[in-house]
Amino acid sequence: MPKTIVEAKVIGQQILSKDVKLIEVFAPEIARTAKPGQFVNVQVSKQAAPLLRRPFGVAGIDYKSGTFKMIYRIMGEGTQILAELCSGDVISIIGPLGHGFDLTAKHPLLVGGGLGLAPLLYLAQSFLKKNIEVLMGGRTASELFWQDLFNEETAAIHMTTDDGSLGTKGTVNALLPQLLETGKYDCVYVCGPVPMMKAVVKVVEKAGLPCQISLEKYMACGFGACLSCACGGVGKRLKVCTDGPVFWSTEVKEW
Amino acid sequence: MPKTIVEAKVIGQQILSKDVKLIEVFAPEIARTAKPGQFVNVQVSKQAAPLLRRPFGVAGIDYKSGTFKMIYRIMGEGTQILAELCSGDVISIIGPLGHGFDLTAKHPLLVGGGLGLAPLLYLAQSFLKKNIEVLMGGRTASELFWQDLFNEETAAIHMTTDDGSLGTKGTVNALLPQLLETGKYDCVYVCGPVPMMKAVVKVVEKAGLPCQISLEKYMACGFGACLSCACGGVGKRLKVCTDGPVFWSTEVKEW
Amino acid sequence: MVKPLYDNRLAINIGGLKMNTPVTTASGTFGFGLEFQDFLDLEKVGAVTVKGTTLEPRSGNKGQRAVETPAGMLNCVGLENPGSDYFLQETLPKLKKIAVPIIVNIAGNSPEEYGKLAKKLDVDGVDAIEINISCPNVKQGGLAFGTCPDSAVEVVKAVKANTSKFVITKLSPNVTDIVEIALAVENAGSDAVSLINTVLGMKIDIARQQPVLGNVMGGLSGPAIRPVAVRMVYQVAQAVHIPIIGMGGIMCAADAIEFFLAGASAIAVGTGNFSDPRLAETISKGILEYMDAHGIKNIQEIIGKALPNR
Amino acid sequence: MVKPLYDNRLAINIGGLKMNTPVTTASGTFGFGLEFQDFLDLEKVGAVTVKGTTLEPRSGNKGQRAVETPAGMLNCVGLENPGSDYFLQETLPKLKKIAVPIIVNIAGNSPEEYGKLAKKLDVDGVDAIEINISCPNVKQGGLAFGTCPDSAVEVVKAVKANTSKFVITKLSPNVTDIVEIALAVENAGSDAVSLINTVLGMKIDIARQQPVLGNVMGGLSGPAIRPVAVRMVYQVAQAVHIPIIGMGGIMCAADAIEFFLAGASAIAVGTGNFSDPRLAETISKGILEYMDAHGIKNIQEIIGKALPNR
Ligand SMILES: Cc1cc2nc3c(=O)[nH]c(=O)nc-3n(C[C@H](O)[C@H](O)[C@H](O)COP(=O)(O)OP(=O)(O)OC[C@H]3O[C@@H](n4cnc5c(N)ncnc54)[C@H](O)[C@@H]3O)c2cc1C
Ligand SMILES: Cc1cc2nc3c(=O)[nH]c(=O)nc-3n(C[C@H](O)[C@H](O)[C@H](O)COP(=O)(O)OP(=O)(O)OC[C@H]3O[C@@H](n4cnc5c(N)ncnc54)[C@H](O)[C@@H]3O)c2cc1C
Ligand SMILES: Cc1cc2nc3c(=O)[nH]c(=O)nc-3n(C[C@H](O)[C@H](O)[C@H](O)COP(=O)(O)O)c2cc1C
Ligand SMILES: Cc1cc2nc3c(=O)[nH]c(=O)nc-3n(C[C@H](O)[C@H](O)[C@H](O)COP(=O)(O)O)c2cc1C
Ligand code: FES
Ligand code: FES
Repeated sequence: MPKTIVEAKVIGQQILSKDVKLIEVFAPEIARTAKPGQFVNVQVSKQAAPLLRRPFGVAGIDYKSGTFKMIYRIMGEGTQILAELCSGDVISIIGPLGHGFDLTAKHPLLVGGGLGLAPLLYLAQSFLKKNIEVLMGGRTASELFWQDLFNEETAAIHMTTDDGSLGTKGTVNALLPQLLETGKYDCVYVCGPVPMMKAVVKVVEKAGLPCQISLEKYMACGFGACLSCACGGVGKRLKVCTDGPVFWSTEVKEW
Repeated sequence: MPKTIVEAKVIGQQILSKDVKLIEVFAPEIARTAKPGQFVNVQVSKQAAPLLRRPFGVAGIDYKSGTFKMIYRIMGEGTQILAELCSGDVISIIGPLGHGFDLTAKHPLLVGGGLGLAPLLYLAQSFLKKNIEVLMGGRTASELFWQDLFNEETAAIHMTTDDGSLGTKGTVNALLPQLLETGKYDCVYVCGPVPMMKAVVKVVEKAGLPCQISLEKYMACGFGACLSCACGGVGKRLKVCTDGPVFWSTEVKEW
Repeated sequence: MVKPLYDNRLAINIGGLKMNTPVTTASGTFGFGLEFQDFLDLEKVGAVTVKGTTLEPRSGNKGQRAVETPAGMLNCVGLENPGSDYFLQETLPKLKKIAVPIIVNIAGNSPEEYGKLAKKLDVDGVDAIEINISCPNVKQGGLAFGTCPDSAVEVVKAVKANTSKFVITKLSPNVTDIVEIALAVENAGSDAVSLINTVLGMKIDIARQQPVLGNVMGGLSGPAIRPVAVRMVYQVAQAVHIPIIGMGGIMCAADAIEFFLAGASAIAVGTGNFSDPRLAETISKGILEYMDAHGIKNIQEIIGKALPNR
Repeated sequence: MVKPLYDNRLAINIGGLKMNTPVTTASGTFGFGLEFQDFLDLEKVGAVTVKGTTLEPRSGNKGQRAVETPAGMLNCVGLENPGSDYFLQETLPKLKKIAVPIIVNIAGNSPEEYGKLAKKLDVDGVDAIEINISCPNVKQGGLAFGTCPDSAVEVVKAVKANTSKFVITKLSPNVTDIVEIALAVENAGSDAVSLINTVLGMKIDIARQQPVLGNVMGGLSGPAIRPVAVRMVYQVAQAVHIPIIGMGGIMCAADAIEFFLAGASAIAVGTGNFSDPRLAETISKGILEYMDAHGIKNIQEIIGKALPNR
């Protein structure tokens, strides 16, 4: 699974919400090798500024057509440029990068919030629909446009919103303990804001289930060269970009 | 004729030669006030790089539709970005800038080379067709694609090429003395590479005719604030961007 | 006389120099201000700092004087200016009509010359003197005064002895320890410091295989140097007690706010004026929006807020 | 053993250190080289300079370690590295298999520590030592050694006394006079100098109103600093007689050529590796194209060609 640099052609873009878009690109070298949880590093400009690539999780692949998807929020300059790309435009992408999720679970529960749901979408694709469930949290109903995307891939969708406008009121932890009590699941995968992940890990570990987390750190290179993403692991230093971004919750000490 | 900053919409682009394009933009504030010889300063990017605007002469206006034209050679990063713009794109333009040509001549001869022919094209538009002639020089026939553009505006086109592939063999000065000898012209306007302009001015001044030149200096601002374009005039310092770019040949000392 | 603008939330008074907004313009990038009248209302600028002025007229450097670099530009204008007599007779009368503080940036070849110039400019219509001891583009004086605390002190003392105006000393970033110089000029009586001037740089034309600029080296300005400027303001703010005017690569309100948080009481827009001649005014508006969003009642509240122990 | 590549027109020998191409990689931006094997043929790089190595393992700085700036980036990695024992036991054996010179970048807290480290690394497989006296991201030592000629000299002497290898001293741009430091380390016996290390800078998060980087300040690298780097190479080349390895913002062959013309005998690709991990190889090819276009038979012909009186 060597990393490659490809000139990828934009197939199209889709608006998912006010500030979230889905982009599909043609890059067979990446689409045919990327595992769920891996990411790519996208060059948004050939000019000197913005200088660095922008990392995005792989949100789904189409093996046959050689395309893959990313789902991104417009945050700043780089994602703004990305949002303006049209079908036919060509961008340089490095991938696949990092290590993906463990795929041996039989009855996984996926827990996500915000753009953390992007890599989980591809993860969902990789399990049998009837075996997989997702728990998603957001501040308000409009943030959970994700249900349409997950509908096709999962047996059940559980939702929470901070304001109670959709699903259970509260954070994902308002629902998680009772879901875990059912004893249905053999592994929990979580991706989202750090406070959310920390809270989820606590509950899952207490319930005695294995838990995988996907970390996000500011990355200058994405392939292990710069150490901007390093963090403390158990007994050794880890690089989020090459040792992760997916880790077992017990592997990372400082995040 | 105050300078303005406008968000101009690109109407369209046209390929004139391998590396020369014509761009037409909608900017009534500029199209309706710009005089021949004036220029505009175009922002090619909203990013931090390229940082500075790029100056281009006004190559023609359409008063009614509120549009104007620029003709540019793809030289580097900035003009490359310009060349990739599509109809409908919006760019920020400052203009009109500088002082234009004197328009009181009755029988003008326009002498130009390279992109120096761009402002002369608008100048030609401003005289009666039957009274105006142009002398253009290039290295080889393919550089004189300009004849199609000038055909509509001038009574006669005289051409020279270094390699003799079109018109008289040699520089414009191979033809200029005999043209001047006819005694037809009352003013010469020259715009092109500095060595060409210097050679032409010498001949014209010797023939006792008034001569206007259009200078190009590296410009950081284009409106008189930075002094990067300053040069020595007779008895005073001049700024090419505000005192020029058009000068009488006798006004400038060091260029 | 300055009439209040911007609903007073941006009004500042730095050691007696009163401005409607802390957004000023950097010397050499705003001409004499008058060049910008087509684009903005000069009275909406905190203060206009004019192009570096010398005792006698100077014609500056020959050859190419500016060139773009990644997110920046180099210039070697070399203090071209019509001289102090012309300034006093021709330019100042026009500037007086604008109700905005005028800061005159001065440069000289010796402390005595700085003193002489300061005395000449100690006239009505000039609100402050900015001592340029950091111009990288002139052979004599210039940068040399700004890289050595002792000579910086001499210049400041010569100016202070000859003027009744508010005195700002403009510091060079081309030094090992900018804090040392800042403390020296504070001790010498400078009423404020401004930083940073341009960073010495150069570009080579690989076709001609020669330096691009007529003067070989030039001063780097623009967004490229902003991180250096913010760092230096942050360092100097922890050491001196006089106000700081921060500058270097400010292109929008967010950039300006970085400088306030780092400890600047006012800021100056430089190279950004070339990309957008309305920028100084736009930035004041943007700062107000930020203040609204963050519930800040007066700009003072955020000055130095990112400094340790605040 | 290095087998010739690139038809020998790029081959250089700087004081005994032989390379197939003058295009090397900058310490801290190329990992240990092995991270790049998916992207390029390491043997097509002139030399691999590995991440700064210290006697003991270091875990570096906490918090955010990098952030983009206009045409540049700031980093405060803080010399995280697994230490010299790990390097010698685990990394070096792998590097030995690649037929390319290995330069080990070293850092320490005292001249003695630098000496000790040099002695430890005086082993087969290490081709040169690059002394990092210019790291802005560590509290002790680091930058301090590089801003004062006397302490720089002490470090160089300690290293030279303990190694048989080619010694390169890496200079900091955060000084008033880089020529003074370059001359000092040349006199102390350094076989070459490399410049520039990063420029000290910082960025403030205006939402949190706090510095972005965990270590507050960081080192600015990338195209933004290229004009400063070219200027310093040009200045140092006029003063020293030892070879110069130039670096700072090199993103393409044209950028590299600026450094050769300014007097560098070799160059290093740094931050550019992050944008394009194949860059070092691409640049060698681009230099050959430039040589073809300009009728240059050997890279030596253009080294220092833009310097005065050449
Ligand atoms: C492994 C990984 C996977 C990611 N996957 C996704 C995804 O699938 N969808 C999505 O929307 N976002 C994802 N992100 C975050 C995404 O990379 C940033 O939102 C994006 O880089 C912002 O770029 P910008 O230029 O628009 O914003 P900027 O103006 O550059 O920054 C806005 C914010 O984004 C953060 N950011 C900027 N650049 C990076 C970077 N290189 N690495 C990490 N954070 C950065 C900044 O710290 C800042 O808080 C991922 C990040 C990582 C590290
Ligand atoms: C008053 C004026 C009118 C001009 N009119 C025209 C025109 O009608 N058509 C046309 O094709 N070109 C014209 N030019 C030249 C044009 O501005 C440059 O070719 C253009 O800026 C190059 O930009 P770039 O980013 O593509 O190239 P870069 O890579 O930036 O530079 C390529 C070359 O262009 C020169 N150049 C770059 N920027 C400027 C600048 N701001 N001012 C002057 N020269 C610069 C550089 O010195 C260099 O030699 C004019 C220049 C001036 C000063
Ligand atoms: C073209 C130009 C001319 C300048 N002239 C002067 C000057 O005369 N006196 C001075 O003190 N600074 C001068 N400067 C420096 C600026 O005032 C400012 O300190 C510097 O450019 C950094 O700010 P910026 O990055 O916003 O441009 C000049 C800068 C530029 C770009
Ligand atoms: C992430 C990062 C880590 C670095 N680590 C080191 C280091 O360990 N030792 C060192 O001497 N220089 C280090 N540097 C400096 C580079 O080697 C180089 O001198 C500098 O980045 C300028 O080159 P560039 O602009 O091409 O990156 C580091 C630079 C970066 C960006
Ligand atoms: S992002 Fe560079 S090592 Fe991880
Ligand atoms: S380009 Fe700035 S003064 Fe002429």
